[in-house]
Amino acid sequence: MLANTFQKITEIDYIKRFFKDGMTIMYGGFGGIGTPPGLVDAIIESKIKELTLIGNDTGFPDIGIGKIVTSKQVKRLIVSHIGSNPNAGKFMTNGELEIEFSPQGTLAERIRAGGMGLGGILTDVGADVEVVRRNKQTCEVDGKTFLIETALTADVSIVHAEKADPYGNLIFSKSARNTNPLVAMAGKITIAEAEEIVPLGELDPEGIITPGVFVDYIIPSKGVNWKWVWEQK
Amino acid sequence: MLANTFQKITEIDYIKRFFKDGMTIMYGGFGGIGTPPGLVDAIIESKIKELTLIGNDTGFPDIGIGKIVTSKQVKRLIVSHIGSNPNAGKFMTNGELEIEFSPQGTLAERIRAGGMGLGGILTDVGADVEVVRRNKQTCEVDGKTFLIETALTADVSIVHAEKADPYGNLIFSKSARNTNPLVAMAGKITIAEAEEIVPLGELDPEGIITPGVFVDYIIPSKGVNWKWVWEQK
Amino acid sequence: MGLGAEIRNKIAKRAAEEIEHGMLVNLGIGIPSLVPNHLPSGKTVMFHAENGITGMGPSPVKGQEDSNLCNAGGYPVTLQEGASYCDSATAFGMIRSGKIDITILGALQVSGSGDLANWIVPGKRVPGMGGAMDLAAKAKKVIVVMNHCDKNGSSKIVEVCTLPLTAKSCVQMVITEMAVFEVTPEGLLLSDIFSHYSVDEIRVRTEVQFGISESLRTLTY
Amino acid sequence: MGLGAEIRNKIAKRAAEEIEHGMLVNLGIGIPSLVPNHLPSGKTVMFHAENGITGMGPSPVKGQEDSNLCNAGGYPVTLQEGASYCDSATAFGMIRSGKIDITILGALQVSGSGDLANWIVPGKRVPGMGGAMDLAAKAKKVIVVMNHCDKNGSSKIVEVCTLPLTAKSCVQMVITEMAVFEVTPEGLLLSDIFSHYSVDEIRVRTEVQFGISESLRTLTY
Repeated sequence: MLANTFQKITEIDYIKRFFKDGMTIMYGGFGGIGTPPGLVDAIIESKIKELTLIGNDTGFPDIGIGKIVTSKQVKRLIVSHIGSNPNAGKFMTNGELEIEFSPQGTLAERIRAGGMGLGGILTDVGADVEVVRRNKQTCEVDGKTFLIETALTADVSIVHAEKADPYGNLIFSKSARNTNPLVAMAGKITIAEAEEIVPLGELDPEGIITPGVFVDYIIPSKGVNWKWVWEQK
Repeated sequence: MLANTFQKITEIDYIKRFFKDGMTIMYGGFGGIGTPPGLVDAIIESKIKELTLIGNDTGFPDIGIGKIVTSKQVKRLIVSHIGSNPNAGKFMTNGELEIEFSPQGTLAERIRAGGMGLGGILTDVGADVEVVRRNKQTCEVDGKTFLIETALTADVSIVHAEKADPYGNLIFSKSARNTNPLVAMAGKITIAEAEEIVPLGELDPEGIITPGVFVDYIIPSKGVNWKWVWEQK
Repeated sequence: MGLGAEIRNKIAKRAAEEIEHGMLVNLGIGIPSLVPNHLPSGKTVMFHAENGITGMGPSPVKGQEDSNLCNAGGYPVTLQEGASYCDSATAFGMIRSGKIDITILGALQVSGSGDLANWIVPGKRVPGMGGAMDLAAKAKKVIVVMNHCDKNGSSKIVEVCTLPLTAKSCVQMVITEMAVFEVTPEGLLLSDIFSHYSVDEIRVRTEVQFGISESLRTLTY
Repeated sequence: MGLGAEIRNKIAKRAAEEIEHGMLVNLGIGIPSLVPNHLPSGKTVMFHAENGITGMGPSPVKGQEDSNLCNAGGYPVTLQEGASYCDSATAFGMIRSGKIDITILGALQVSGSGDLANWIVPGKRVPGMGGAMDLAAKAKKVIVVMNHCDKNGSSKIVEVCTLPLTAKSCVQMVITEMAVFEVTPEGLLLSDIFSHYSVDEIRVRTEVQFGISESLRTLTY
């Protein structure tokens, strides 16, 4: 029996109390890989609506965060692309969904900045592109113009880990790491869905990617329950 | 015989060609721990002068980067404190040394920003403290005032790794990691002094802290050649 | 609209010639993904993926896929020796700080001064820019591989991009099924010509005036 | 100027009472470093170091020191179960994003509104702020432990700090060898008194007016 020393290990049913209409949810994952399947389903089952979602992309219609887009619970998205989820494009076109696009690297840094307690970052990516520049503040450093890209945080962050320990220390699996360590830092409440929960002290201190202090709750995962695009005929 | 697939593994003597009067050198380390001893000595032996050094602190008079301060090769420092190196304080007081102090977390982010190709970061740490605010640009985000803290880069970055592979992938030892991964990213040329150089493929891809793309040269280390404060009677 | 496999591979083969030993390379989807097949053995090249892989290897054999080891497009890959994982912020830090030696991308339009439009067809396809702007603006060398003309037969090499830009003055080389152009301060320079085409044919099909390299090469593969 | 070991330990013991199970705590040098000795067993507390340790344990036994495992002051430490290493940027990210539940620091002066001066004596000692500003401004709770008076006998609890500030309105609690004060919106509130002192003595030695808690406690240890 695993010691729940920090009272962070819990069940999906307990987590549902944090899901509320109109809230902002940030999610780990890149094309659905690294998005927590059990937490996605819990959000769908909770039927909360008018959500703002923040993450790299909208996955696929039946994969990853895409399932929540498909279920029409989302009012607003802050993402870098929606190319793999036609539903997101359709809802945007018919006015059901508002989308703010951020260049992928800028988005990653905005999320990290939120997690690291910064107000934002300066970048020149997109500084001369209208759809990125919009009405953002700019500043000059050494004669060069930079966009002021503001930090992003969320009411709840959801991430998918390979292993967690009772303090919430996380490691990820291969490229499923992607945005997860960033998203894990940027939630007012961060919930990690873990494929395995191991005793305190079992994870190598050198190899921990997300220090447990950033994680508030840990739930055991039942694994991915969708078929990947490359598995479909 | 280790395959030098990327021609990055070399010797101190080769590295000395990059050392020039008036250059900016960024160094890893925190209180001397994690500062590369062989590269510090090489800089002293090269007798280059009028250096700008950027790093967390100035070590101790005979430990870490402090040895280069003691040898009066430095014109300017960007650091968060000099408390453990009385020579730095003395040279500052008598006007030989110009020092820009940055709050420690701000300095770490400025170095990271340099390495990550950002123009800078927004933080409110020190925004109401004159010595930090100085004449820096500020901006308002959501009604809050942030300092615009600009990115730092260097002509040469020097770091101390536990292990390197021929691509320059690095891992560090325990708390000697400290600023090394940040500094490794921020050098136009980055030189890693490694306690051990292992064949390509031997480091766990999940555990690599500094991807080799940030490292230009790797030199074998002969280890720390100073006595730590706690070892001295 | 699409090019046949043989032609696509010719374009990829020409692009592969630009890659030198030890480089870090980011490949877009489509023709760029064919490039690794054309690298000579002996060259060690590290492939970069925006989701956080440095040192991506080829697709795994069927049945050996790992759903947690995928490229930025979401398809299974393998690892090269010396590979490492990082988070997406660091992967884009590599891009912004100029560590990507070459990125090879598709395009909708390229201008004579190297402006790139490859992310949006307004009113039609609004997928978001993903990592295209970061890569186009920040890679040391941007190589565009594309059809010479669009499906209506209009040149995709244009005086001024009419589609929204991905980044200004970022493209250094354009490789099509007809020819290879370098983007120089004086404008486009025809450097290579695929053997089935003539310079005159290329002039007819190219909206932009171009110079001809003194060492113009005919590609016979 | 300094306090004896017994008194320093009393102050540390009182500070330790503020620490709850599961908290992340950052300790300054001096008296704060004595705090862990006074935590009851059963409380699991994670100690944070600015150089990149979450879960720092006590000093190793002599001869077992590892020069690569040191606290932010450069002295050997050990690891707790559940510890992890990170770079300094992440260590300070934890601080800025409010993950430090309590920081316990020394001070040169504290004002009645919780302003803190602890990093510089102009013209005398200019060591640089290190991580003091980050911690003072961003920890959820800042506890100052210090001598009640300076070596000249002047109160270190002052109306207005005359030394340069580390951060404004950041201190929530001040523990000295005489008493414990909470910093409230209405000003200082005396919450505890060490048993050798009287409220009157404390008034005489404290530059700032203070209220007295309804549940004023006498500390007999």
